[in-house]
Amino acid sequence: MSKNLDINVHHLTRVEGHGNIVINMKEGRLEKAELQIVEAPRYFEALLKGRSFHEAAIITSRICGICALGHQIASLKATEDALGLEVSEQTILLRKLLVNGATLQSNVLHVYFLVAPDLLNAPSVFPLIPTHKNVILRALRMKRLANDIGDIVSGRAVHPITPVPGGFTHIPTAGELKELRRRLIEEGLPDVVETVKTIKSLAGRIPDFVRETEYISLQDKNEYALYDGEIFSSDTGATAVRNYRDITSEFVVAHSTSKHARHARSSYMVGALARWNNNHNQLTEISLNAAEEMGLKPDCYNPYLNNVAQVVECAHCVEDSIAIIDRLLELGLKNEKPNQTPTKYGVGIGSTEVPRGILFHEYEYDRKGNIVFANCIIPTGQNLANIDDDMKKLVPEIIDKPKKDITKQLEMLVRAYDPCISCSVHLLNVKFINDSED
Amino acid sequence: MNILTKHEHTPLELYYPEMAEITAVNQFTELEKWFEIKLPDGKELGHQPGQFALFSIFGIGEAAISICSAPTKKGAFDICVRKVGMLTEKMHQLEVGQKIGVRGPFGTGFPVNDFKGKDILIIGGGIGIVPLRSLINHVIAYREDFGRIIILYGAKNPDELLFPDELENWDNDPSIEYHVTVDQGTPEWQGNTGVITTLIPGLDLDLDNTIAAIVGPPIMYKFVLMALKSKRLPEDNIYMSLERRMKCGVGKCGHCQINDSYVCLDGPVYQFSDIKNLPEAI
Amino acid sequence: MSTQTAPKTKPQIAFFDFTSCEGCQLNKLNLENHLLEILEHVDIVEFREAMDDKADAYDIAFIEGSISTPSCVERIHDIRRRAKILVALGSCAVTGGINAMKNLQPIEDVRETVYGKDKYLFPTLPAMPVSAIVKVDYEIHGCPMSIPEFLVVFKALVMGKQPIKPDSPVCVECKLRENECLYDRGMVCLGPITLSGCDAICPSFGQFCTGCRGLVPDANKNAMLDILTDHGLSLQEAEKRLLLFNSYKQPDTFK
Amino acid sequence: MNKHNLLLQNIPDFVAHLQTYGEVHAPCQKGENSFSFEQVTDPSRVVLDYARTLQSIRKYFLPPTERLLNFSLTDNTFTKVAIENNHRIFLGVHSYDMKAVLKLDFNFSHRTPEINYLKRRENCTFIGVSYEPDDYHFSRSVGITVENTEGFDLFLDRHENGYTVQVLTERGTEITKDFTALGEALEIPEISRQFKNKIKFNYNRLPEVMEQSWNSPVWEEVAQRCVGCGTCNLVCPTCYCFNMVDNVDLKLTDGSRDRHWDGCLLSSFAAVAGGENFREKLASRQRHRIYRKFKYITDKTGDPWCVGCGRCTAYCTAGISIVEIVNRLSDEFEQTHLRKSSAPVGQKIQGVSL
Ligand SMILES: Cc1cc2nc3c(=O)[nH]c(=O)nc-3n(C[C@H](O)[C@H](O)[C@H](O)COP(=O)(O)OP(=O)(O)OC[C@H]3O[C@@H](n4cnc5c(N)ncnc54)[C@H](O)[C@@H]3O)c2cc1C
Ligand code: SF4
Ligand code: SF4
Ligand code: SF4
Repeated sequence: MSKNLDINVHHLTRVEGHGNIVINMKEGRLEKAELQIVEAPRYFEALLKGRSFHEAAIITSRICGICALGHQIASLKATEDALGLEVSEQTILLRKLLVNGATLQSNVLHVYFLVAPDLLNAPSVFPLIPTHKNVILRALRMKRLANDIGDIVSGRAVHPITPVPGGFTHIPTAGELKELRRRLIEEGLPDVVETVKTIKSLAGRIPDFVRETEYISLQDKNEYALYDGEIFSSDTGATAVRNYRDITSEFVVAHSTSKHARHARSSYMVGALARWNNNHNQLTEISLNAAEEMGLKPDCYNPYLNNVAQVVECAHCVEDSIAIIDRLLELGLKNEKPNQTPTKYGVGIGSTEVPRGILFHEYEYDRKGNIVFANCIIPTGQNLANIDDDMKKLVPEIIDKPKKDITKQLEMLVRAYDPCISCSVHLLNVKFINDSED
Repeated sequence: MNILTKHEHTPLELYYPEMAEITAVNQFTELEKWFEIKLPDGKELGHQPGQFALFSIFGIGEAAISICSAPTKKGAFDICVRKVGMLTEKMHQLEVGQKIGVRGPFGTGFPVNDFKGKDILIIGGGIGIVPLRSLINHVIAYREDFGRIIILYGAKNPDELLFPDELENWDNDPSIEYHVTVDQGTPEWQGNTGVITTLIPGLDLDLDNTIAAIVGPPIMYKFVLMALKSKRLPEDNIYMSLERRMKCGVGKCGHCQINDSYVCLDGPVYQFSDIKNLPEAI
Repeated sequence: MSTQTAPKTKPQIAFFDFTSCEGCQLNKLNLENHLLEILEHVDIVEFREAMDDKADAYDIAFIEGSISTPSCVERIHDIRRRAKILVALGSCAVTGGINAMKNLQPIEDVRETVYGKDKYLFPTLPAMPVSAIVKVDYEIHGCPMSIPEFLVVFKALVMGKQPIKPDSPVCVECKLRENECLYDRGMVCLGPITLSGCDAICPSFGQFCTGCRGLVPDANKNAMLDILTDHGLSLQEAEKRLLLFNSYKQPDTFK
Repeated sequence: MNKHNLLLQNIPDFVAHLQTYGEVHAPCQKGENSFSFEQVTDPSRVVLDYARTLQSIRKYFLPPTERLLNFSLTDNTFTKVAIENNHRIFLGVHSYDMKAVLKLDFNFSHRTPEINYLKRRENCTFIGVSYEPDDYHFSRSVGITVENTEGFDLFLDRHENGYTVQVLTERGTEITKDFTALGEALEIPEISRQFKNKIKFNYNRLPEVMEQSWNSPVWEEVAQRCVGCGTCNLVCPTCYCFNMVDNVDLKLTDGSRDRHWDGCLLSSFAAVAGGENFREKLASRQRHRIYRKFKYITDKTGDPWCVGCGRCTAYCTAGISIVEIVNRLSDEFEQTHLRKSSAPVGQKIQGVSL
């Protein structure tokens, strides 16, 4: 069968940042299937040069408003690693609480507002307001709860204020945390249960597509890794974070202002589905039940089900937040000052899981505490090659469908990854192959 | 001692407006609009010429506007508003029958009783004619109490002249000496052109018996005062009305202060001798 | 609704993003408690981040992000032509924000660091606020834009009145909240010359003001630098701190 | 006048006792190095030994933001706002802050008495406490001693193990009579408290100094260093300027007219529509601030409108000192006017020996 197909989705909607989907098929031969990243480059690593360690996280938080907290955490960990700053258990617990809040927020936003319209054949969430008012209200309530974790612990959810190298500039009160705990139990848990029901009812509309790939995430002996851990690959097993370059081995392609990454194969996947595949046995019972209910099974190779894994993580984040608050209250909140006295200077690496996958920051500091070198490796950048590979497999499989449907299914594929494009565009010091901006 | 009862005046709820009704509207120019306003139950505002009130539209705010009718007008009063910003723009959209909040009257007006028996020289530049109109209408209403009435009125161009019908009446009234000038004439304009100060040298004044009342933009005061000075009009005979930013109207918010004087209490009408030593006044 | 303040029809509004982190857009979606109320007053006709629809004309266009490539310039001109009112949203759009930090280094150097010998593949301009290219009617400052300020401007525009522009510094709001000044904790802070409207949120959470909202009109920068150096920063550090979010300079310095 | 003795260890009990008469508001730790008046729920948080609070108690009578009325846009009407006037006991007020309240009383009752302020002032009891002047206090230079009891119902004067309690009013008697832990007042020699910070001239000469200082170069010099942040206005216990704004809710149906503190140091304070700003220059705004403290009202009442709390100086990030400004002007005055007019030089010194 010979077929010609030309798809060009300019500035894909309902994703964060600017990307185009370009498919080119000539006489049945797929010449091009790529997600072009056309976001204006922002040169963050250059901006960081010469900046003091007080300012690094403030700047990197602006890489991305959606994963601001993740960038901040990775940045703080890199700085603390480089300067030898120890942090307290309270600091770690508060950071984990923030990571849960940010993950919950992002996953709810993505599943309800960006993906659900596809499943319900709507151009956006707005037409769904009159028809699905309760669902929307629930989504807003969950987002508010997640953002309130951010507001209370870090001052505000977008570009958090209080997390600084060595600790926090402000500690929430026990009263505020107790109130959060109450809401997590009284609103959060029931809303998660309802969300699972909603997704279950829509699960039949999620495209059936399978492509096995390498799944990379953090892994922590003690818990489902979101804040910390070693790098784990489904193909090759564990690697220490300091060897992250061996894993990400980035390369540049012409059609993207963001670089691509590959490890054991031509591409790998990071994000909720990778975490699920690698670490599902560390999830709590409620989360595992949720997964079962929605039909998500370990070693899942359907990238569209990344969204279902995100819902499973929502359950985990709510439950885990309750446990963290209990631990914080048990320890008793202390008005600690951040530890900002460097014990050394040099290179530091910080990594953490953000909703879209594993994130690395690496800084080198001079003896004045100013950055001389910076590198940030962002999840969406790592996923780009995988998305292209998915498209290459998917297009021939659905080539008989009308173009409109093919386009939609491709858009849904890209959205399933929840790509964070503005985030993925950071400067890189590598050679380009050809081509220019669109 | 109870702090509420030890004052010469009873403490008042100073910030609640009365809701008054717009009973007539007249668009004079593109920027200036005239309104007639009626308080509930036909109550009188009880103002003196030169006083002002604070007008409010909920959701937008308040602005100080001079009352431009004389107290002799009963049952209602007039204001004339220049559209310069947020509130004044909304005021321009008001129609007959709608309500507007009024607080006042506030400030010190012209001491018209002291003016009795004197010649009255009125000098108004631009929108300055608005507060002066209450004085003009007052002296016209009590014509026999006063000597000569001389009105000098200057505007940028003929289109910006306010109160057009009344200007004609003043012009036609043999008991009023009315002179008008525009900075820039039009082909149809037959009258004077030139700034308002050009009208002053030609005046023949009974210096000790003449009261000058001046209102205009800040820049005008300087030149008019110089012109009057060179005519040797005594400083005590000169009155002027000043405009400042104003929030409360009752001497509390501090915005309208000129050195140690509060425009909302001590002004807006000042005797020149009272402010000539205030470096911030003019 | 009152006859005196009611809008005649629902304004059609649109959101556009340029070079930015999209945090401001997200912050809008973080209006959870208000989102549905907002939607009662307006029709959102374009919002790429959240919907597929496109429109030809807008009563109010909200612009997020800096202008930093030739294609941005084209696009913003196009939006301006279609929009009755254009509002710049957030630091990137209002002042150039953190993006403009790249302007501090010679642009050729930056591009070379980034793309090496292929630097000419990716056309780039100094990062500019929207107002450097087209007329901006209103500005909502902050990184991210402050939600209370967004609501003030939004309500004013929907009511057809001009929003009041803040012109006092953050210290004013900090004092209204009776915060302990960070200088009294041995820290430094850009609150004294940074435009208010954020309710002094950073100092209230113990963190220094980064100047993200831009400077007050006629800011006395020399006095600010004196303050910073008196409190332990070197002049170079002080200047850098001041430039964190305020690197954009008028175009003639880019010749 | 009765005197008692109150031991340090009995203070929490004393606070608890006061709570039976009304809300107790007292200085508590705020932040790391600061204090602030707060309603006391836990008597152990009360700190009577403090230099100054971030804000004076004016915040209770003229709140930072205050709702003046509620309006409805639907029917273009408004409703009044109830003015709270709970019974409040202010414990641990310094003499200068009390004096500042008395000055605000004047501002809000003079010519057009304002019910909002005065009603809040109505049911208040004030308990003063002595303090040790720090580097910024200069109340003595404006005629207010540490032990000045004007305005207080009770006054607590510190000694080694506690406080001598002076009962000054009937109200003072009422709230102490059932407190059994008060002991007999001790015989303690009066301590003279040293102020390190002083204005050179006696305060009643300052209007005269100001009279001659309108064109002084000092204003421009201060303006060079000042960042115009308005802190000096906003922390001053005798500043009372405010702004009024209408706020509308998101339904666009209701709203409120609110007032909030403003400051004459801020750039648009005297700006009017159309672009005119009557005090456009920072130097002229600084001059206005100082004249408001030492000349304008002082000419009328004889009292300086600064109470020497030192807040504007302590909290100025630029380190601008009001005492320094006044002393610089005084020096200039001395050099250019006193010398020329050969006025008896001794006269100016009265204030200095304090
Ligand atoms: C005693 C007195 C009498 C006046 N009489 C008249 C009159 O008869 N007719 C007339 O058209 N105008 C008069 N004005 C001027 C009028 O008050 C201002 O033009 C008006 O306040 C502008 O309000 P706005 O909201 O439309 O302008 P905006 O430009 O929107 O005002 C911007 C801000 O500045 C403030 N502001 C600007 N100017 C003033 C001011 N003068 N007083 C208080 N706040 C100000 C406003 O409150 C607002 O917050 C008078 C002013 C005074 C002080
Ligand atoms: S903390 Fe910053 S914003 Fe607050 S008063 Fe101090 S300098 Fe101003
Ligand atoms: S506090 Fe200091 S810097 Fe701020 S306005 Fe006052 S004098 Fe100027
Ligand atoms: S002027 Fe300064 S020292 Fe005087 S009362 Fe005000 S804040 Fe205190």
